[in-house]
Amino acid sequence: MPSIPVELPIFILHLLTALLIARLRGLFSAAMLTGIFSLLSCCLFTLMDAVDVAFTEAAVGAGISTVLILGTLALTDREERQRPARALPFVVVIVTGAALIYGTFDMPPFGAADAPIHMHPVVQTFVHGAEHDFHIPNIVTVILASYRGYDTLGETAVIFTAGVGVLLLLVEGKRAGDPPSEPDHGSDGSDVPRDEAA
Amino acid sequence: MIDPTPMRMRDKIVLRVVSKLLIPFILLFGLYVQFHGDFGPGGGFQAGVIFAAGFILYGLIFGLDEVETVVPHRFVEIGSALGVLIYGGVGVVNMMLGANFLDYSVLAHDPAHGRHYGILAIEAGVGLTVFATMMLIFYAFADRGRRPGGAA
Amino acid sequence: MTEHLPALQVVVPMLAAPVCVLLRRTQAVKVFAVLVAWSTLAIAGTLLATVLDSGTISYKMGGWAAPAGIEYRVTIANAYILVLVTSVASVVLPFGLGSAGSSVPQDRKYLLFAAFLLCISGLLGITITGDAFNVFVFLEVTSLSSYALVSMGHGRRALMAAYSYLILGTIGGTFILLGVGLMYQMTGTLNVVDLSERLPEVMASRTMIVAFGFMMVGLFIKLAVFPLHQWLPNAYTYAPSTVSAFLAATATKVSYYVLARVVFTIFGAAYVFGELGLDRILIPLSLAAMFGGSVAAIYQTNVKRLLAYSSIAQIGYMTLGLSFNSLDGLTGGLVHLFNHAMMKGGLFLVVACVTYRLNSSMVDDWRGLGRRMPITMAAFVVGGLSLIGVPTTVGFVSKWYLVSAAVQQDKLVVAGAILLSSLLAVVYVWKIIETVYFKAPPEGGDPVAEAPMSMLIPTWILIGATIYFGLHTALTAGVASKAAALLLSGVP
Amino acid sequence: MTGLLGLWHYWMIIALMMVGLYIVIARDNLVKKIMGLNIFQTSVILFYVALAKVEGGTAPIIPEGAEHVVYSNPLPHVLMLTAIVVGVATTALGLALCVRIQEAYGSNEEDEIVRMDVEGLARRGDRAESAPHADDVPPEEVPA
Repeated sequence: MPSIPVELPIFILHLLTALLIARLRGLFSAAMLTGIFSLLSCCLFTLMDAVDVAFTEAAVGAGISTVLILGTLALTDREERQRPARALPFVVVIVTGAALIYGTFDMPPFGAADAPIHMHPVVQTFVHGAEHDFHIPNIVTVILASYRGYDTLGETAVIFTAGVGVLLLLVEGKRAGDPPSEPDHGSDGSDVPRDEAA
Repeated sequence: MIDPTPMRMRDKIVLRVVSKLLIPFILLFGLYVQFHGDFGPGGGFQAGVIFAAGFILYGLIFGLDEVETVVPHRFVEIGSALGVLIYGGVGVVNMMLGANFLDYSVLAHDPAHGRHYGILAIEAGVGLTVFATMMLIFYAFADRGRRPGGAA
Repeated sequence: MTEHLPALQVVVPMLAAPVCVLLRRTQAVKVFAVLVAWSTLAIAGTLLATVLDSGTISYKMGGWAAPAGIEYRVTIANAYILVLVTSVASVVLPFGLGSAGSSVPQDRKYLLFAAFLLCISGLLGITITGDAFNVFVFLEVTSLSSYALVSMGHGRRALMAAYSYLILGTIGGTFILLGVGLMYQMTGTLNVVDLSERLPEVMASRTMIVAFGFMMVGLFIKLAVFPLHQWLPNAYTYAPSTVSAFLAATATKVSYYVLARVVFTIFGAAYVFGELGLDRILIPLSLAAMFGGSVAAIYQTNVKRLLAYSSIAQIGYMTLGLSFNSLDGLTGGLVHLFNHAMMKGGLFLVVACVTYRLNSSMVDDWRGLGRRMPITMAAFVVGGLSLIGVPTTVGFVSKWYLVSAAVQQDKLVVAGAILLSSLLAVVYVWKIIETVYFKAPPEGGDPVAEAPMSMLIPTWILIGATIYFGLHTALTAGVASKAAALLLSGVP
Repeated sequence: MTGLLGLWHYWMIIALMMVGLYIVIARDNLVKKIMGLNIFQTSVILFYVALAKVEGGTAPIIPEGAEHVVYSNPLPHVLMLTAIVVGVATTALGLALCVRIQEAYGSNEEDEIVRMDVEGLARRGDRAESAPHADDVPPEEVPA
């Protein structure tokens, strides 16, 4: 097939976005780029038939995560400080990436219909089950809510845990003798961003 | 984080009008996603996020106090916990009816119906927890932003 | 209802957490959480008795049969871990969570209990599940709640410790997820039993080597195997002492079980040790941890940090036991896992008792405490002796197994190293005992009273256990050797 | 060689993953690290979704009166929905920590924070639980 696959330009844009995020010092623009990164991922998810994943990624990755990062930046430094690049992280990343690529050599090619994960009998169980036991067309919903419903309970617990953690960290109770408006004696102007914001 | 922005955003008439028009549709779409997840993509989780996004947009444009009157702090804390309990509660009810944990088929005489009810119930639980937790996290970050200035 | 116990084991604490948030009143939540912890202990005990009696239990979540649905699998090996986690939780919770060294105001304590219960539920879920992806989900429940718990310590360093823990923990978790993905790609299944049946066909592929490597690195981070231990010292030092006690006693232990399961049950000892030669990497790393951790502990000025470095050394003993790939070795590792949980949990509770009265965990500030808090300090002495491995304590039992496993394989150097590193433990334990008993108390200090009974009793339960199980080894070593035999047999 | 060419999707995804991992381990800014973590996790999700793809398959939603339709594998999609949720939960908690760290240290750069801690240690030892009032602002943090 001589034609260029559709995914290729998206992948290249993806990679460029990621590299730009790595290079940019301004954190606001980096935050916006993470949103774009998510949206590009959504395109790929859709191309790879994962519409549910694409939908969720759009809502979460491009939506909530970006809003949260922006919200954090309103409260923290917005500029990353310049530092000389170090060698060790580079080596770690190269070794890890090389190991992963080495691991792909024995993998079935992308899209192969005879890959083990498509040949395993559970796939037919799911499709058949959705059609005959549930009469629900969306197979993903059936697996999510039923066959692997327990994973989804765990996922709900994870969200709840994050909620509890954020409450513990950011929402203060009534504490005697500790006025919340007391500024922190930051050694290098911790409340500057907030002054700007006011 | 939000406090500084609405000051400015509140004055932008285009933003106000457009968002007033958009938000009902976002919420409607959230409900659609919640209940249509059986047929198309979507489900409790996506619905919860979209629903929360509607309220967060409202909060960004019209100020935090406005949203807080509709979705109070106490509600998001309770909702977040309640969603998990609904989900787990369905499983516990299944157990009491003699089936395994999260085996919904015993919820009705016809196993297929039972499974339908079960899926509806747990999706509601997921939606509630996700919506409430997203709001809770949004409030937490937003409140942190206006803390040093006292009450906004 | 007994057939549902495997599900209830995890679901009870998981659903108790939101109930805590609804209850809200600190006293009510506290009583409730303690009752929940005790009930999980009762469930775990029943499960262990059942599997000892009638073999492995399989529970189908949602009623779906295994490869399609999620299976809970209770074996002797993981029931042993379940009992460990729930018993430590049952002792630590009544102690008064966050009463020492926590920055949580009284009216928000219920959140602390909720996070703690979620942490317990996650740990139990990782242990009991028979599904590789389900491990990841519960791993994240545990991790997120422990980041939150660690960040609740006093002082800003707790925040940074929690942040570093979060970053490393997430990298570890994502590596595990990648490893699971590669295994799934080659076999099409996530169920542990199904995996162990299908893996031999594809074992020769390069993908499996990488899958194994990523699982190992991820688990090594979670287990704090040297040199991937960097998150541990700060996390244990700056977390509230009760949280340190719980995490030190349970979190790394559960990771150890997952490691053993991946090595022996999923991939199989023949592949891991025969073809990949894991022992050639893991034995040197374990020895480095034993010596590095102990030497670092000697130089610490903060008791909590000293205990944290000692934990890294103790983890070295456990991984050493695993890498012998023999019955005695793995038994030693599993016994030491239990024993270390008892003694380290007890020692951190001692620190919690002291910080409750003294507000300091600095070795210097502990001068002369032996006379002021005699009961607490006696507990420290017993725990310290156990850490060294003095006969009649549990530490002796586990080291006995490890040394004999080394001698069986003619690894005399390793056997010598185990004994030598125990001498290092003598040094750091003695350092504290000397300060506590033979130095005069700081002048002008406030009079320090003995810790309240409500704290002493839980502390002494754990410390007493180190003596009791040192004398009665049937319960720990007996079950551990059965668990080790099961793991080594490769039967899932 | 033609066999290897069928793998380029995976290689692109691995490259993305590694950029994410690089940001996490090489950068000092705490918020930037979280962004890197996001990229890393999203790429792993892409990896799973790529595994699920069947050439010529469609999204796993059964159309009306369907017969002999080839679907892409739905199971990885389900797993990744969970992974996305886990990712956003981690992000939220990590960012909350960033906010608190900024308030406590006045900085969000890891190396500066480590330096402040080391200086604090040199001055008054490793006091984690010095006094109840030393909550967010330990005594070593006296403005210069």
